[in-house]
Amino acid sequence: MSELTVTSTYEGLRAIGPWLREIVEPLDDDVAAPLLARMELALQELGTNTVDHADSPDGSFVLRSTIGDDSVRIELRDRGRSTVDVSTIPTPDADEPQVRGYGMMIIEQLVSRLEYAHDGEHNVWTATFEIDHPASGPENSEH
Amino acid sequence: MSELTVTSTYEGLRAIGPWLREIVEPLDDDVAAPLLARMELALQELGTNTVDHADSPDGSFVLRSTIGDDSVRIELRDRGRSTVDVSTIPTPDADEPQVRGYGMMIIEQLVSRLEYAHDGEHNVWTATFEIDHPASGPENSEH
Amino acid sequence: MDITTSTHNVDIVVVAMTGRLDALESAQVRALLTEHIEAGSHRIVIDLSAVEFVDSAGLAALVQAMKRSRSAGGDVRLVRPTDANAYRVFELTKFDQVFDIGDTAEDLVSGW
Amino acid sequence: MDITTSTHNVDIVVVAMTGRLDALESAQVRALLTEHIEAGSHRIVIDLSAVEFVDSAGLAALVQAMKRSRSAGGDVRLVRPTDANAYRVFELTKFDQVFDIGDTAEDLVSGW
Ligand SMILES: Nc1ncnc2c1ncn2[C@@H]1O[C@H](COP(=O)(O)OP(=O)(O)O)[C@@H](O)[C@H]1O
Ligand SMILES: Nc1ncnc2c1ncn2[C@@H]1O[C@H](COP(=O)(O)OP(=O)(O)O)[C@@H](O)[C@H]1O
Repeated sequence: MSELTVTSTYEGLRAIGPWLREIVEPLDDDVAAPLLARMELALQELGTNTVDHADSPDGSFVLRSTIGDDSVRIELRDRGRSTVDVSTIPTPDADEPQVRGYGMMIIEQLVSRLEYAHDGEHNVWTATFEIDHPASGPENSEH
Repeated sequence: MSELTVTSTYEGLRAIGPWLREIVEPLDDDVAAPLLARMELALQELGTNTVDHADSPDGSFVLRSTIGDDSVRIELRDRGRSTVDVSTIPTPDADEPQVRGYGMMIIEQLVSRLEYAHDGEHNVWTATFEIDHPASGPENSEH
Repeated sequence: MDITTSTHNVDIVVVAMTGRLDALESAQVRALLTEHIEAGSHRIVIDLSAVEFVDSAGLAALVQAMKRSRSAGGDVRLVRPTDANAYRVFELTKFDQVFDIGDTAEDLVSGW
Repeated sequence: MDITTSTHNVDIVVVAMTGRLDALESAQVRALLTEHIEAGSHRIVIDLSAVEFVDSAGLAALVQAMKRSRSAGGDVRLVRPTDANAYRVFELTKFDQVFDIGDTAEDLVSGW
Protein backbone atom coordinates (compact mmCIF):
# COMPACT_ATOMS: atom_id res chain seq x y z
CA MET A 1 0.00 0.00 0.00
CA SER A 2 1.19 3.46 -0.85
CA GLU A 3 -0.23 6.89 -0.01
CA LEU A 4 0.04 10.36 -1.59
CA THR A 5 -1.27 13.68 -0.27
CA VAL A 6 -2.16 15.92 -3.18
CA THR A 7 -2.48 19.71 -2.91
CA SER A 8 -5.92 20.51 -4.26
CA THR A 9 -4.76 22.63 -7.24
CA TYR A 10 -4.19 21.85 -10.90
CA GLU A 11 -0.47 22.06 -10.22
CA GLY A 12 -0.82 19.63 -7.32
CA LEU A 13 -2.33 17.05 -9.69
CA ARG A 14 1.03 16.84 -11.49
CA ALA A 15 2.30 14.67 -8.61
CA ILE A 16 -0.18 11.87 -9.42
CA GLY A 17 1.53 10.54 -12.58
CA PRO A 18 4.97 9.93 -11.01
CA TRP A 19 3.32 8.29 -7.96
CA LEU A 20 1.32 5.92 -10.20
CA ARG A 21 4.49 5.11 -12.15
CA GLU A 22 6.08 3.80 -8.94
CA ILE A 23 3.03 1.70 -8.17
CA VAL A 24 3.17 -0.19 -11.49
CA GLU A 25 6.98 -0.52 -11.32
CA PRO A 26 6.89 -4.19 -10.14
CA LEU A 27 4.80 -5.22 -13.18
CA ASP A 28 6.17 -6.32 -16.56
CA ASP A 29 6.65 -3.38 -18.94
CA ASP A 30 4.07 -4.54 -21.46
CA VAL A 31 1.46 -4.75 -18.69
CA ALA A 32 2.60 -1.67 -16.78
CA ALA A 33 2.61 0.84 -19.66
CA PRO A 34 -1.04 0.55 -20.80
CA LEU A 35 -2.24 0.22 -17.19
CA LEU A 36 -0.35 3.37 -16.19
CA ALA A 37 -1.84 5.31 -19.12
CA ARG A 38 -5.39 4.29 -18.10
CA MET A 39 -4.82 5.07 -14.44
CA GLU A 40 -3.09 8.39 -15.09
CA LEU A 41 -5.93 9.78 -17.21
CA ALA A 42 -8.66 8.44 -14.88
CA LEU A 43 -6.99 9.85 -11.75
CA GLN A 44 -6.28 13.16 -13.46
CA GLU A 45 -10.02 13.46 -14.19
CA LEU A 46 -11.06 12.36 -10.68
CA GLY A 47 -8.51 14.77 -9.21
CA THR A 48 -9.69 17.65 -11.42
CA ASN A 49 -13.26 17.04 -10.25
CA THR A 50 -12.09 17.23 -6.65
CA VAL A 51 -10.25 20.52 -7.32
CA ASP A 52 -13.23 21.92 -9.26
CA HIS A 53 -16.21 20.70 -7.31
CA ALA A 54 -15.33 19.37 -3.85
CA ASP A 55 -15.53 21.79 -0.98
CA SER A 56 -12.23 20.89 0.58
CA PRO A 57 -11.35 22.98 3.67
CA ASP A 58 -7.78 21.76 4.10
CA GLY A 59 -6.90 22.19 0.43
CA SER A 60 -5.65 18.66 -0.14
CA PHE A 61 -6.86 15.15 -0.78
CA VAL A 62 -5.34 11.74 -0.22
CA LEU A 63 -4.74 8.88 -2.67
CA ARG A 64 -4.16 5.29 -1.47
CA SER A 65 -3.23 2.38 -3.66
CA THR A 66 -3.57 -1.36 -3.13
CA ILE A 67 -2.04 -3.65 -5.75
CA GLY A 68 -3.20 -7.22 -6.10
CA ASP A 69 -2.41 -9.98 -8.60
CA ASP A 70 -5.25 -9.04 -10.89
CA SER A 71 -6.06 -5.42 -10.12
CA VAL A 72 -4.92 -2.12 -8.76
CA ARG A 73 -7.27 -0.21 -6.49
CA ILE A 74 -6.90 3.53 -5.99
CA GLU A 75 -8.90 5.33 -3.35
CA LEU A 76 -9.36 9.12 -3.47
CA ARG A 77 -10.48 10.66 -0.20
CA ASP A 78 -11.19 14.36 0.17
CA ARG A 79 -12.66 16.42 3.02
CA GLY A 80 -15.40 17.81 0.80
CA ARG A 81 -18.55 18.46 2.77
CA SER A 82 -20.80 18.28 -0.29
CA THR A 83 -22.02 14.82 -1.05
CA VAL A 84 -22.20 13.90 -4.73
CA ASP A 85 -25.27 12.28 -6.26
CA VAL A 86 -23.52 10.22 -8.93
CA SER A 87 -26.84 9.31 -10.56
CA THR A 88 -27.55 12.96 -11.41
CA ILE A 89 -24.29 13.56 -13.29
CA PRO A 90 -25.44 14.13 -16.88
CA THR A 91 -23.94 12.28 -19.84
CA PRO A 92 -22.89 14.63 -22.67
CA ASP A 93 -25.09 14.57 -25.77
CA ALA A 94 -23.18 12.82 -28.55
CA ASP A 95 -24.65 15.07 -31.24
CA GLU A 96 -23.86 18.40 -29.60
CA PRO A 97 -20.19 18.82 -28.79
CA GLN A 98 -19.90 20.78 -25.55
CA VAL A 99 -16.88 22.27 -23.90
CA ARG A 100 -16.96 20.63 -20.45
CA GLY A 101 -18.75 17.77 -18.75
CA TYR A 102 -16.74 14.88 -20.20
CA GLY A 103 -14.83 13.99 -17.02
CA MET A 104 -17.12 11.26 -15.66
CA MET A 105 -17.65 9.84 -19.15
CA ILE A 106 -13.90 9.44 -19.56
CA ILE A 107 -13.38 7.93 -16.11
CA GLU A 108 -16.12 5.34 -16.57
CA GLN A 109 -14.48 4.07 -19.76
CA LEU A 110 -11.05 3.73 -18.13
CA VAL A 111 -11.86 2.04 -14.81
CA SER A 112 -13.02 -1.53 -14.35
CA ARG A 113 -15.17 -0.35 -11.44
CA LEU A 114 -15.88 2.98 -9.73
CA GLU A 115 -17.48 3.33 -6.33
CA TYR A 116 -18.50 6.45 -4.48
CA ALA A 117 -19.22 6.75 -0.77
CA HIS A 118 -19.54 9.55 1.72
CA ASP A 119 -18.39 8.55 5.20
CA GLY A 120 -19.51 11.63 7.15
CA GLU A 121 -16.30 13.63 6.74
CA HIS A 122 -15.00 12.50 3.37
CA ASN A 123 -16.04 11.87 -0.19
CA VAL A 124 -14.43 8.54 -1.04
CA TRP A 125 -13.98 7.48 -4.66
CA THR A 126 -12.62 3.99 -5.24
CA ALA A 127 -11.41 3.14 -8.73
CA THR A 128 -10.46 -0.43 -9.55
CA PHE A 129 -8.30 -1.21 -12.59
CA GLU A 130 -8.07 -4.83 -13.66
CA ILE A 131 -4.62 -5.83 -14.87
CA ASP A 132 -4.66 -7.16 -18.45
CA HIS A 133 -2.20 -10.02 -18.19
CA PRO A 134 -1.07 -11.16 -21.63
CA ALA A 135 -2.93 -14.32 -22.70
CA SER A 136 -0.84 -17.30 -21.54
CA GLY A 137 -1.56 -21.04 -21.74
CA PRO A 138 -1.60 -23.12 -18.49
CA GLU A 139 1.82 -24.54 -19.52
CA ASN A 140 3.84 -21.35 -19.39
CA SER A 141 1.75 -19.55 -16.80
CA GLU A 142 4.19 -18.52 -14.11
CA HIS A 143 1.75 -16.95 -11.63
CA MET B 1 -39.48 34.93 -92.11
CA SER B 2 -35.95 36.09 -91.52
CA GLU B 3 -32.61 34.55 -92.49
CA LEU B 4 -29.05 34.83 -91.14
CA THR B 5 -25.86 33.39 -92.59
CA VAL B 6 -23.44 32.60 -89.77
CA THR B 7 -19.68 32.20 -90.25
CA SER B 8 -18.84 28.82 -88.78
CA THR B 9 -16.53 30.09 -86.01
CA TYR B 10 -17.06 30.87 -82.32
CA GLU B 11 -16.83 34.55 -83.22
CA GLY B 12 -19.44 34.10 -85.95
CA LEU B 13 -21.90 32.76 -83.34
CA ARG B 14 -21.93 36.22 -81.72
CA ALA B 15 -24.27 37.37 -84.53
CA ILE B 16 -27.03 35.02 -83.41
CA GLY B 17 -28.14 36.91 -80.27
CA PRO B 18 -28.80 40.26 -82.00
CA TRP B 19 -30.64 38.48 -84.84
CA LEU B 20 -32.90 36.67 -82.35
CA ARG B 21 -33.55 39.95 -80.54
CA GLU B 22 -35.04 41.38 -83.76
CA ILE B 23 -37.22 38.33 -84.22
CA VAL B 24 -38.88 38.71 -80.79
CA GLU B 25 -39.16 42.51 -81.16
CA PRO B 26 -42.88 42.43 -82.10
CA LEU B 27 -43.76 40.52 -78.90
CA ASP B 28 -44.62 42.10 -75.53
CA ASP B 29 -41.53 42.65 -73.37
CA ASP B 30 -42.57 40.23 -70.63
CA VAL B 31 -43.00 37.50 -73.24
CA ALA B 32 -40.02 38.45 -75.38
CA ALA B 33 -37.35 38.56 -72.66
CA PRO B 34 -37.63 34.99 -71.32
CA LEU B 35 -38.19 33.60 -74.83
CA LEU B 36 -35.09 35.39 -76.12
CA ALA B 37 -33.00 34.01 -73.24
CA ARG B 38 -34.14 30.43 -73.99
CA MET B 39 -33.57 30.78 -77.74
CA GLU B 40 -30.19 32.47 -77.38
CA LEU B 41 -28.72 29.71 -75.20
CA ALA B 42 -30.25 26.91 -77.28
CA LEU B 43 -29.03 28.38 -80.60
CA GLN B 44 -25.60 29.10 -79.13
CA GLU B 45 -25.32 25.40 -78.22
CA LEU B 46 -26.66 24.20 -81.59
CA GLY B 47 -24.29 26.62 -83.34
CA THR B 48 -21.31 25.50 -81.26
CA ASN B 49 -22.06 21.90 -82.20
CA THR B 50 -22.07 22.87 -85.86
CA VAL B 51 -18.73 24.67 -85.49
CA ASP B 52 -17.25 21.77 -83.48
CA HIS B 53 -18.65 18.71 -85.19
CA ALA B 54 -20.17 19.44 -88.61
CA ASP B 55 -17.91 19.07 -91.61
CA SER B 56 -18.89 22.30 -93.31
CA PRO B 57 -16.99 22.96 -96.56
CA ASP B 58 -18.16 26.53 -97.11
CA GLY B 59 -17.48 27.58 -93.53
CA SER B 60 -20.94 28.91 -92.78
CA PHE B 61 -24.44 27.81 -91.87
CA VAL B 62 -27.85 29.37 -92.29
CA LEU B 63 -30.54 30.15 -89.71
CA ARG B 64 -34.18 30.76 -90.72
CA SER B 65 -36.94 31.84 -88.41
CA THR B 66 -40.71 31.58 -88.69
CA ILE B 67 -42.78 33.26 -86.03
CA GLY B 68 -46.37 32.20 -85.40
CA ASP B 69 -48.93 33.17 -82.79
CA ASP B 70 -47.90 30.45 -80.38
CA SER B 71 -44.37 29.51 -81.32
CA VAL B 72 -41.13 30.52 -82.96
CA ARG B 73 -39.41 28.00 -85.21
CA ILE B 74 -35.70 28.27 -85.95
CA GLU B 75 -34.11 26.10 -88.58
CA LEU B 76 -30.33 25.59 -88.66
CA ARG B 77 -29.04 24.27 -91.97
CA ASP B 78 -25.38 23.46 -92.55
CA ARG B 79 -23.55 21.81 -95.45
CA GLY B 80 -22.05 19.18 -93.16
CA ARG B 81 -21.55 15.89 -95.00
CA SER B 82 -21.61 13.81 -91.85
CA THR B 83 -25.05 12.70 -90.79
CA VAL B 84 -25.71 12.71 -87.06
CA ASP B 85 -27.27 9.76 -85.24
CA VAL B 86 -29.12 11.68 -82.55
CA SER B 87 -29.97 8.48 -80.68
CA THR B 88 -26.30 7.74 -80.02
CA ILE B 89 -25.53 11.09 -78.36
CA PRO B 90 -24.76 10.13 -74.76
CA THR B 91 -26.38 11.83 -71.78
CA PRO B 92 -23.83 12.96 -69.17
CA ASP B 93 -23.71 10.94 -65.96
CA ALA B 94 -25.25 13.03 -63.17
CA ASP B 95 -22.84 11.65 -60.55
CA GLU B 96 -19.63 12.29 -62.44
CA PRO B 97 -19.20 15.93 -63.47
CA GLN B 98 -17.49 16.00 -66.84
CA VAL B 99 -16.04 18.92 -68.74
CA ARG B 100 -17.89 18.68 -72.08
CA GLY B 101 -20.90 16.86 -73.48
CA TYR B 102 -23.66 18.98 -71.95
CA GLY B 103 -24.70 20.75 -75.18
CA MET B 104 -27.55 18.43 -76.24
CA MET B 105 -28.77 18.12 -72.66
CA ILE B 106 -29.08 21.90 -72.40
CA ILE B 107 -30.78 22.26 -75.80
CA GLU B 108 -33.38 19.61 -75.01
CA GLN B 109 -34.43 21.43 -71.84
CA LEU B 110 -34.80 24.78 -73.62
CA VAL B 111 -36.70 23.83 -76.79
CA SER B 112 -40.31 22.73 -76.96
CA ARG B 113 -39.36 20.39 -79.82
CA LEU B 114 -36.16 19.55 -81.68
CA GLU B 115 -36.06 17.76 -85.03
CA TYR B 116 -33.09 16.56 -87.02
CA ALA B 117 -33.05 15.64 -90.69
CA HIS B 118 -30.40 15.13 -93.36
CA ASP B 119 -31.59 16.11 -96.82
CA GLY B 120 -28.66 14.84 -98.89
CA GLU B 121 -26.60 18.01 -98.77
CA HIS B 122 -27.49 19.52 -95.42
CA ASN B 123 -27.93 18.69 -91.76
CA VAL B 124 -31.15 20.41 -90.80
CA TRP B 125 -31.97 21.07 -87.14
CA THR B 126 -35.39 22.54 -86.40
CA ALA B 127 -35.99 23.94 -82.95
CA THR B 128 -39.49 25.02 -81.96
CA PHE B 129 -40.03 27.34 -78.98
CA GLU B 130 -43.56 27.71 -77.71
CA ILE B 131 -44.43 31.22 -76.62
CA ASP B 132 -45.54 31.39 -72.98
CA HIS B 133 -48.37 33.90 -73.20
CA PRO B 134 -49.26 35.23 -69.76
CA ALA B 135 -52.39 33.52 -68.41
CA SER B 136 -55.36 35.66 -69.52
CA GLY B 137 -59.11 35.09 -69.19
CA PRO B 138 -61.29 35.04 -72.36
CA GLU B 139 -62.52 38.60 -71.45
CA ASN B 140 -59.24 40.44 -71.82
CA SER B 141 -57.64 38.18 -74.40
CA GLU B 142 -56.67 40.47 -77.25
CA HIS B 143 -55.30 37.88 -79.67
CA MET C 1 4.29 23.08 -21.75
CA ASP C 2 6.18 24.79 -24.53
CA ILE C 3 4.17 26.60 -27.24
CA THR C 4 5.52 27.82 -30.59
CA THR C 5 3.35 29.85 -32.95
CA SER C 6 3.98 30.51 -36.63
CA THR C 7 1.80 32.03 -39.35
CA HIS C 8 1.41 30.67 -42.88
CA ASN C 9 -0.05 32.65 -45.74
CA VAL C 10 -2.32 31.17 -48.34
CA ASP C 11 -3.49 32.99 -51.45
CA ILE C 12 -7.01 33.25 -52.73
CA VAL C 13 -7.11 34.47 -56.32
CA VAL C 14 -10.24 36.43 -57.25
CA VAL C 15 -10.99 36.58 -60.97
CA ALA C 16 -13.81 38.98 -61.88
CA MET C 17 -15.34 38.71 -65.36
CA THR C 18 -17.75 40.84 -67.36
CA GLY C 19 -19.46 40.30 -70.72
CA ARG C 20 -20.01 36.90 -72.34
CA LEU C 21 -18.42 33.68 -71.07
CA ASP C 22 -19.01 31.64 -74.21
CA ALA C 23 -17.25 29.36 -76.69
CA LEU C 24 -15.23 32.32 -78.01
CA GLU C 25 -13.87 33.29 -74.58
CA SER C 26 -13.59 29.82 -73.12
CA ALA C 27 -10.02 29.12 -74.32
CA GLN C 28 -8.72 32.38 -72.83
CA VAL C 29 -10.42 31.75 -69.49
CA ARG C 30 -9.16 28.17 -69.44
CA ALA C 31 -5.59 29.34 -70.07
CA LEU C 32 -5.78 32.01 -67.37
CA LEU C 33 -7.10 29.57 -64.75
CA THR C 34 -4.59 26.89 -65.70
CA GLU C 35 -1.82 29.43 -65.24
CA HIS C 36 -2.93 30.22 -61.67
CA ILE C 37 -3.33 26.58 -60.74
CA GLU C 38 0.05 25.64 -62.17
CA ALA C 39 1.61 28.54 -60.25
CA GLY C 40 0.28 26.91 -57.05
CA SER C 41 -2.79 29.10 -56.46
CA HIS C 42 -5.50 26.50 -56.23
CA ARG C 43 -7.98 28.56 -54.21
CA ILE C 44 -9.88 30.57 -56.80
CA VAL C 45 -12.99 32.72 -56.57
CA ILE C 46 -14.56 33.52 -59.95
CA ASP C 47 -16.80 36.53 -59.74
CA LEU C 48 -19.51 36.08 -62.38
CA SER C 49 -21.80 38.75 -60.94
CA ALA C 50 -21.41 41.02 -64.00
CA VAL C 51 -21.44 38.27 -66.64
CA GLU C 52 -24.28 38.50 -69.21
CA PHE C 53 -24.23 35.08 -70.79
CA VAL C 54 -22.66 31.68 -70.07
CA ASP C 55 -22.83 28.68 -72.41
CA SER C 56 -21.62 25.10 -71.99
CA ALA C 57 -18.17 25.95 -73.35
CA GLY C 58 -17.80 28.74 -70.78
CA LEU C 59 -19.04 26.39 -68.08
CA ALA C 60 -16.50 23.80 -69.25
CA ALA C 61 -13.61 26.19 -68.54
CA LEU C 62 -14.87 26.63 -64.98
CA VAL C 63 -15.47 22.90 -64.47
CA GLN C 64 -12.01 21.98 -65.68
CA ALA C 65 -10.39 24.48 -63.30
CA MET C 66 -12.60 23.31 -60.43
CA LYS C 67 -11.59 19.67 -60.95
CA ARG C 68 -7.89 20.50 -61.13
CA SER C 69 -7.94 22.77 -58.11
CA ARG C 70 -9.93 20.28 -56.03
CA SER C 71 -7.44 17.56 -56.76
CA ALA C 72 -4.71 19.93 -55.50
CA GLY C 73 -6.66 20.42 -52.24
CA GLY C 74 -8.15 23.75 -53.36
CA ASP C 75 -11.39 24.74 -55.03
CA VAL C 76 -12.97 27.06 -57.58
CA ARG C 77 -15.90 28.89 -55.97
CA LEU C 78 -18.28 31.16 -57.86
CA VAL C 79 -20.09 34.41 -57.30
CA ARG C 80 -23.55 33.95 -58.82
CA PRO C 81 -24.36 36.00 -61.96
CA THR C 82 -26.78 38.81 -61.17
CA ASP C 83 -28.61 38.03 -64.43
CA ALA C 84 -30.73 34.91 -63.88
CA ASN C 85 -30.37 34.00 -67.57
CA ALA C 86 -26.60 33.80 -67.20
CA TYR C 87 -27.09 31.36 -64.31
CA ARG C 88 -29.41 29.10 -66.33
CA VAL C 89 -26.68 26.88 -67.76
CA PHE C 90 -25.61 25.97 -64.20
CA GLU C 91 -29.14 24.93 -63.34
CA LEU C 92 -29.76 22.96 -66.55
CA THR C 93 -26.56 20.95 -66.07
CA LYS C 94 -26.99 20.72 -62.27
CA PHE C 95 -23.57 22.33 -61.77
CA ASP C 96 -25.34 24.70 -59.37
CA GLN C 97 -25.07 21.73 -56.98
CA VAL C 98 -21.44 20.92 -57.74
CA PHE C 99 -19.92 24.38 -57.35
CA ASP C 100 -19.75 26.23 -54.08
CA ILE C 101 -21.64 29.41 -55.05
CA GLY C 102 -21.96 32.65 -53.06
CA ASP C 103 -23.40 36.14 -53.41
CA THR C 104 -20.25 38.24 -53.17
CA ALA C 105 -16.52 37.72 -53.59
CA GLU C 106 -15.96 39.10 -50.07
CA ASP C 107 -18.21 36.41 -48.59
CA LEU C 108 -16.34 33.67 -50.42
CA VAL C 109 -12.89 35.02 -49.51
CA SER C 110 -13.65 35.58 -45.84
CA GLY C 111 -15.51 32.31 -45.49
CA TRP C 112 -12.85 30.17 -47.20
CA MET D 1 -14.98 39.89 -72.03
CA ASP D 2 -13.06 41.87 -69.47
CA ILE D 3 -11.13 39.96 -66.79
CA THR D 4 -9.68 41.47 -63.59
CA THR D 5 -7.55 39.39 -61.23
CA SER D 6 -6.66 40.19 -57.63
CA THR D 7 -5.02 38.14 -54.90
CA HIS D 8 -6.15 37.97 -51.28
CA ASN D 9 -4.05 36.59 -48.47
CA VAL D 10 -5.44 34.51 -45.67
CA ASP D 11 -3.48 33.46 -42.61
CA ILE D 12 -3.24 30.02 -41.12
CA VAL D 13 -1.82 30.10 -37.62
CA VAL D 14 0.13 27.00 -36.60
CA VAL D 15 0.47 26.47 -32.84
CA ALA D 16 2.86 23.65 -31.89
CA MET D 17 2.76 22.34 -28.32
CA THR D 18 4.94 20.02 -26.30
CA GLY D 19 4.55 18.54 -22.81
CA ARG D 20 1.23 18.17 -21.00
CA LEU D 21 -2.01 19.75 -22.19
CA ASP D 22 -3.90 19.39 -18.92
CA ALA D 23 -6.02 21.34 -16.44
CA LEU D 24 -2.96 23.36 -15.40
CA GLU D 25 -2.14 24.50 -18.96
CA SER D 26 -5.68 24.77 -20.22
CA ALA D 27 -6.26 28.42 -19.22
CA GLN D 28 -3.06 29.55 -20.95
CA VAL D 29 -3.90 27.66 -24.14
CA ARG D 30 -7.43 28.99 -24.07
CA ALA D 31 -6.18 32.58 -23.73
CA LEU D 32 -3.67 32.17 -26.56
CA LEU D 33 -6.26 30.74 -28.95
CA THR D 34 -8.85 33.37 -28.02
CA GLU D 35 -6.28 36.05 -28.80
CA HIS D 36 -5.70 34.69 -32.32
CA ILE D 37 -9.40 34.32 -33.04
CA GLU D 38 -10.21 37.80 -31.78
CA ALA D 39 -7.39 39.17 -33.93
CA GLY D 40 -9.23 37.69 -36.94
CA SER D 41 -7.12 34.54 -37.45
CA HIS D 42 -9.75 31.86 -37.35
CA ARG D 43 -7.87 29.24 -39.34
CA ILE D 44 -5.74 27.46 -36.76
CA VAL D 45 -3.67 24.29 -36.90
CA ILE D 46 -2.72 22.92 -33.48
CA ASP D 47 0.23 20.60 -33.71
CA LEU D 48 -0.12 18.06 -30.90
CA SER D 49 2.42 15.64 -32.33
CA ALA D 50 4.87 16.16 -29.43
CA VAL D 51 2.27 16.35 -26.66
CA GLU D 52 2.60 13.66 -23.93
CA PHE D 53 -0.73 13.88 -22.18
CA VAL D 54 -4.15 15.47 -22.81
CA ASP D 55 -7.02 15.51 -20.31
CA SER D 56 -10.61 16.77 -20.62
CA ALA D 57 -9.62 20.29 -19.53
CA GLY D 58 -6.96 20.43 -22.25
CA LEU D 59 -9.48 19.09 -24.74
CA ALA D 60 -11.98 21.75 -23.59
CA ALA D 61 -9.57 24.54 -24.59
CA LEU D 62 -9.35 23.06 -28.10
CA VAL D 63 -13.09 22.50 -28.37
CA GLN D 64 -13.89 26.04 -27.33
CA ALA D 65 -11.50 27.47 -29.92
CA MET D 66 -12.87 25.12 -32.59
CA LYS D 67 -16.45 26.23 -31.95
CA ARG D 68 -15.54 29.91 -32.03
CA SER D 69 -13.44 29.64 -35.15
CA ARG D 70 -16.07 27.57 -36.98
CA SER D 71 -18.69 30.17 -36.25
CA ALA D 72 -16.36 32.76 -37.80
CA GLY D 73 -16.07 30.63 -40.94
CA GLY D 74 -12.71 29.12 -39.93
CA ASP D 75 -11.68 25.97 -38.11
CA VAL D 76 -9.27 24.49 -35.60
CA ARG D 77 -7.57 21.43 -37.11
CA LEU D 78 -5.25 19.13 -35.22
CA VAL D 79 -2.07 17.22 -35.83
CA ARG D 80 -2.51 13.87 -34.07
CA PRO D 81 -0.31 13.20 -31.01
CA THR D 82 2.41 10.67 -31.80
CA ASP D 83 1.78 9.07 -28.39
CA ALA D 84 -1.40 6.99 -28.63
CA ASN D 85 -2.09 7.60 -24.93
CA ALA D 86 -2.27 11.35 -25.53
CA TYR D 87 -4.86 10.70 -28.25
CA ARG D 88 -7.05 8.58 -25.97
CA VAL D 89 -9.14 11.43 -24.60
CA PHE D 90 -10.21 12.30 -28.17
CA GLU D 91 -11.37 8.75 -28.75
CA LEU D 92 -13.16 8.36 -25.41
CA THR D 93 -15.15 11.57 -25.97
CA LYS D 94 -15.58 10.92 -29.73
CA PHE D 95 -13.95 14.27 -30.53
CA ASP D 96 -11.76 12.31 -32.93
CA GLN D 97 -14.84 12.49 -35.17
CA VAL D 98 -15.53 16.18 -34.60
CA PHE D 99 -12.07 17.61 -35.25
CA ASP D 100 -10.40 17.53 -38.62
CA ILE D 101 -7.20 15.65 -37.71
CA GLY D 102 -4.08 15.15 -39.84
CA ASP D 103 -0.61 13.63 -39.60
CA THR D 104 1.53 16.72 -40.13
CA ALA D 105 1.09 20.49 -39.92
CA GLU D 106 2.28 20.81 -43.53
CA ASP D 107 -0.52 18.52 -44.73
CA LEU D 108 -3.12 20.56 -42.89
CA VAL D 109 -1.77 23.92 -44.07
CA SER D 110 -1.41 22.95 -47.72
CA GLY D 111 -4.72 21.13 -47.79
CA TRP D 112 -6.70 23.92 -46.12
N1 LIG E 1 -15.63 15.17 -6.71
C1 LIG E 1 -16.80 15.80 -6.94
N2 LIG E 1 -17.39 16.54 -5.96
C2 LIG E 1 -18.56 17.18 -6.21
N3 LIG E 1 -19.21 17.14 -7.41
C3 LIG E 1 -18.67 16.43 -8.42
C4 LIG E 1 -17.45 15.72 -8.24
N4 LIG E 1 -17.16 15.10 -9.40
C5 LIG E 1 -18.15 15.41 -10.28
N5 LIG E 1 -19.07 16.21 -9.71
C6 LIG E 1 -20.29 16.72 -10.33
O1 LIG E 1 -20.51 16.05 -11.58
C7 LIG E 1 -20.54 16.96 -12.69
C8 LIG E 1 -19.95 16.32 -13.95
O2 LIG E 1 -18.58 16.09 -13.77
P1 LIG E 1 -17.66 15.83 -15.02
O3 LIG E 1 -18.30 14.79 -15.89
O4 LIG E 1 -16.30 15.53 -14.55
O5 LIG E 1 -17.70 17.20 -15.84
P2 LIG E 1 -17.13 18.65 -15.46
O6 LIG E 1 -16.26 18.52 -14.25
O7 LIG E 1 -16.39 19.03 -16.69
O8 LIG E 1 -18.37 19.47 -15.22
C9 LIG E 1 -19.80 18.18 -12.20
O9 LIG E 1 -20.18 19.37 -12.90
C10 LIG E 1 -20.17 18.21 -10.71
O10 LIG E 1 -21.43 18.80 -10.55
N1 LIG F 1 -24.21 19.37 -85.48
C1 LIG F 1 -23.58 18.21 -85.21
N2 LIG F 1 -22.92 17.55 -86.18
C2 LIG F 1 -22.28 16.41 -85.89
N3 LIG F 1 -22.24 15.80 -84.67
C3 LIG F 1 -22.89 16.40 -83.66
C4 LIG F 1 -23.59 17.64 -83.87
N4 LIG F 1 -24.14 18.00 -82.67
C5 LIG F 1 -23.80 17.03 -81.79
N5 LIG F 1 -23.04 16.08 -82.35
C6 LIG F 1 -22.48 14.87 -81.67
O1 LIG F 1 -23.09 14.74 -80.40
C7 LIG F 1 -22.10 14.75 -79.33
C8 LIG F 1 -22.65 15.41 -78.08
O2 LIG F 1 -22.88 16.76 -78.31
P1 LIG F 1 -23.02 17.75 -77.09
O3 LIG F 1 -24.02 17.18 -76.13
O4 LIG F 1 -23.33 19.12 -77.63
O5 LIG F 1 -21.61 17.75 -76.38
P2 LIG F 1 -20.16 18.24 -76.86
O6 LIG F 1 -20.35 19.03 -78.13
O7 LIG F 1 -19.68 19.03 -75.71
O8 LIG F 1 -19.37 16.95 -77.10
C9 LIG F 1 -20.92 15.46 -79.95
O9 LIG F 1 -19.72 15.10 -79.30
C10 LIG F 1 -21.00 15.01 -81.39
O10 LIG F 1 -20.41 13.71 -81.53
